[in-house]
Amino acid sequence: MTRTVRFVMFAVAGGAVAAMLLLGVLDLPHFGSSLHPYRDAAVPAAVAHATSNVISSVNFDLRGLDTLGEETIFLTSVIGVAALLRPAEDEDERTPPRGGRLLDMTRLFGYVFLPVTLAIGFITVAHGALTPGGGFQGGVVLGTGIHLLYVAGSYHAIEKVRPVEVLEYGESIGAAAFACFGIAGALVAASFLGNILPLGTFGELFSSGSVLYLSCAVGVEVASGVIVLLAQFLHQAIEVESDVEAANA
Amino acid sequence: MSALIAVALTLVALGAVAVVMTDDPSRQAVTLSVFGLLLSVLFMTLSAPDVALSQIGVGTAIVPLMVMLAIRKTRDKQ
Amino acid sequence: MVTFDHGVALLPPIAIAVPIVVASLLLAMGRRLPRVVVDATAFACAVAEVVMLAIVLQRAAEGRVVTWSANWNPKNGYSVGIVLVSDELGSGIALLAASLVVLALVYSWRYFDDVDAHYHCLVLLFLAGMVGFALTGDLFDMFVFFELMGAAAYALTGFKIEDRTAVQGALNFGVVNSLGAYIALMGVGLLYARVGNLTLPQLGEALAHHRPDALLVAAFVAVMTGLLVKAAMAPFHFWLADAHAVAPTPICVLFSGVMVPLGIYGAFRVYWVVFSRVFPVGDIRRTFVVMGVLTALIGAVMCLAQRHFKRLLAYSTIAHVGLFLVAAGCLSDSGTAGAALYIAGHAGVKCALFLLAGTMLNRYGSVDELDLFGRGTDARVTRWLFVIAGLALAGLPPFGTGLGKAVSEEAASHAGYGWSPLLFVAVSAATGAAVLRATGRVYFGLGDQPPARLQHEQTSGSEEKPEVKGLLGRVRVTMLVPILVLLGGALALGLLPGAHAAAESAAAAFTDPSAYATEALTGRAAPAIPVLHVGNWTWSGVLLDLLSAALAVGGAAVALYAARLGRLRQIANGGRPMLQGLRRVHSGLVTDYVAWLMTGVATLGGLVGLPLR
Amino acid sequence: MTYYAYIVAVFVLLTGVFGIVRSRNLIHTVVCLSVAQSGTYVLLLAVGYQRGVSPPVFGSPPVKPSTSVTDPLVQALTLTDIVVSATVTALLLAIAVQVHKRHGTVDPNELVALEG
Repeated sequence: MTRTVRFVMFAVAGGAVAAMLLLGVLDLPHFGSSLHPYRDAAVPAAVAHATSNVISSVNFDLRGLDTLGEETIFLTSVIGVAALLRPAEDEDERTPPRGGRLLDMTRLFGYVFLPVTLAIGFITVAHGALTPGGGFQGGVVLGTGIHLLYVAGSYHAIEKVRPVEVLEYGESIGAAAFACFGIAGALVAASFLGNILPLGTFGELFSSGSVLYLSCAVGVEVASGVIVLLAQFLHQAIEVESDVEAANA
Repeated sequence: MSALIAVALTLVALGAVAVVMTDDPSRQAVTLSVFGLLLSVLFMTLSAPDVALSQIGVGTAIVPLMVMLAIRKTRDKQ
Repeated sequence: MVTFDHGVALLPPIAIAVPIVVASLLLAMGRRLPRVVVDATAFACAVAEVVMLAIVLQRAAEGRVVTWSANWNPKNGYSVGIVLVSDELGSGIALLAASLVVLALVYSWRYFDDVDAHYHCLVLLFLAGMVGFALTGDLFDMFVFFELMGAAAYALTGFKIEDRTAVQGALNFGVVNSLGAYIALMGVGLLYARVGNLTLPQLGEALAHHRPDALLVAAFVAVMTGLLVKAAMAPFHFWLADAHAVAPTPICVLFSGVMVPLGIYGAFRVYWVVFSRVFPVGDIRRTFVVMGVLTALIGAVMCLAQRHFKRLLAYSTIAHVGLFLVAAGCLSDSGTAGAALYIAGHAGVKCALFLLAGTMLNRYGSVDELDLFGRGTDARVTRWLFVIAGLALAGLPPFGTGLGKAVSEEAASHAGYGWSPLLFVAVSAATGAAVLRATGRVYFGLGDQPPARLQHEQTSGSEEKPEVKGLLGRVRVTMLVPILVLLGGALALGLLPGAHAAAESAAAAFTDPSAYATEALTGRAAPAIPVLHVGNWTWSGVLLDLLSAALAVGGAAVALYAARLGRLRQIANGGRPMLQGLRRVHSGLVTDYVAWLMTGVATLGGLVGLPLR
Repeated sequence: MTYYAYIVAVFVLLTGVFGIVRSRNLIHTVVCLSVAQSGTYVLLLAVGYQRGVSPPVFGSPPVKPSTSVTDPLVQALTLTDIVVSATVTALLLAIAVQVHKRHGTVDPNELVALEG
């Protein structure tokens, strides 16, 4: 199909789809209305389980099965990317040129900002049941924080602070822990992902029963997973050279 | 508040157009990152701080970083 | 005290969680474990899944197995939780998925020697996604498991990273499927805004007898788009041929045998539970039948036009998807039963064929029918298996494919489509003929020596990479056993005396939205479905099945000796420009596929929405 | 304002799709796919918004729970959606990198291994 034909086809079909969707959204309740039946049921449900962050309650308690699926998708993509970016049969790994000694700025960055970022990440994970945030957000902060080093210009510095093999364990343990919590709920509380821990007092750090621990499992999985994932891309971009590329270079 | 949301929505729409129209690969990661930031601003105005936090981490940091690395890898070396 | 029934109700989510746990462990330990332990662990996990799902299926025959997660059982018909509802067809297709994973793992014993346990992890996570998708009774949860299946499937499709067709196929698959899923998610958002909940039974009850307004049309079309992209309905089907042709052989088994049928299952599950009481039946029936016929014809023609054997099988899957859509699209109990039987029989036969294609690839280093002319004449056992499978694909009785086809034909005629036997016979005969033609060339050296000059605009299959180190001198036992089991299964389905009756009662439950909602939301058992005492075979069905098998043999013979039939060749040449056009439409370019995807959404919107004005 | 947010959601979705159709670089294709998905975030959060109420979080500072908050469900769904987006993007980028290696190009219109 030529580009023009494709554009015309998209213009016609896309126009029709736009019309259909726009007519559809005109039947929606008005933006900002107060009609939210699920919310009206979810807030008491979260309070009953001493969870101050209702979103965490939805994520890890009311609709925990979704999050099990979501974290499994994440695990799958980490494995998938590792499989897809493995060195092919016809590829060599090259050692990237050493960039001399670390710049002072980078050092400062590593020693000052990194701990701060990590601390923020940990807090976000641990307070997931209380304040905005939770395992996923905190894990992302933790996983990304380390890669600020790459932006600051030092690939070798990352390699030092990033034991990929250990993190692969973190990734799998986090994912397995979530699923095991689910099974434990089935065995102990007679319902998959049912709460099996003391609920605690609403508004305190150790409240919300299983939600806190599921959130932590997700935090471990996501933090390790993000690092492993980005490590694959970094490794690929910097250290793997295929014959094709060698020929092009 | 409504006005703020309207502005944020408009910026998101414009940002989407900007990302889609960016043909130069080397600028792809930057426009995507800005678009991600605009989305998280919108999420804040829509009273969704949890989502905004995720979007900042994922949409403005992780995904653009992967895009940047992928572009670096696929640049034609001539 | 946990009663047996309650224990069974705990099994569905555990069946989702177990492969996830095992995959995580394999990821952590895979590098340290000997390969045989990895193979055995994955195999044991899949067998455990089969056992669990078989128990659920057994129990589902007496009534749906309803599981609310995290103890959020509904109060007064309302719940904030997620429900898994395992009825016979749901747990049946999950069981099919687990069984095929077992066979795929046996077949890939000592496959891909040099990679960590990644392959096994991905297969198990794929299984978790399929089981979750089949059993869930929640619209958003369906989307989540749909994406889980997708993520694993994209990675597995591109697994042979040295193969340039594989990476391109994976890309097309990933972009088209994900886009379909996002459009579906728009529909989920619209439905949630209207109803305020996401479980299928609550959506269905809230929308029952609702006026079909523009929002519901948009939501229905959007959700169907996602599911029918997975089902490879034309014009969403382009990705399938690309992905199936290039994925590792055992993965093709899972794709054709169960992932694509899961798309159909999901579409009709959502239709029946949520939308069947919203739209006029006639409009929806017309939509599915029109699209099904189109899909079947495109698939059949493209199947005949292939020389790449795995791609040929992929198009034959598209052709059969069209037939399944017509059968289930009749929106009757017997149509649904026919589709279910046909899907089960097709899974056995098609999977056997894909595994046979794998033996071809691993022995001769190619799947190009023309390249391999006469190369397989030494394969004394395998070649006859090809012949049997080809005939079974055309619907030879007493294979399950024949039974499913016969029941479907009757249901479609009953629904007022008197021409349907013609379609079913022609399409299934065409796919059978294509398989028999390729078999004749490769394994019996029949027909004329093909011209050496390669035709352009065609994927040949000669650059496909073998999946084991070095070519095999003979077919391994671990490869042969799954093939025999699959063909045996397809045969057993047609011979089992109660098969048709069981499918009819499973279908009756599947198509009853109020019973589904009652059992899910109140826990009360719905009124039992009277068991129909129908036999498997009717005379007309057997005759039509024999006719298509005969046509398949005849068609293959004509194709092999076309050069000697002067007049016929002239006729065939007349159709060539059209075929070239159709080929060019299947361009392998993801940008084209997305334009087609939008066309498909618009078509669905037109078929569903315009009659309502 | 009544429908503006929904219209923007549809607009963003279709803009992303348009981007794929006109794409000349696979990385751009993948990025446009994620733009299309952003339309679903906007729709979901817009559906769950309520004018003049706070987020559904009662922990910091501790407040008395009430139901005048934005809908927590759509926010949870959007979180899942974001994770899905990131993972699919990662997988597809990895595939795009391999496509470049095997085909020597990232122009989606120059891939000719799978025709007919």
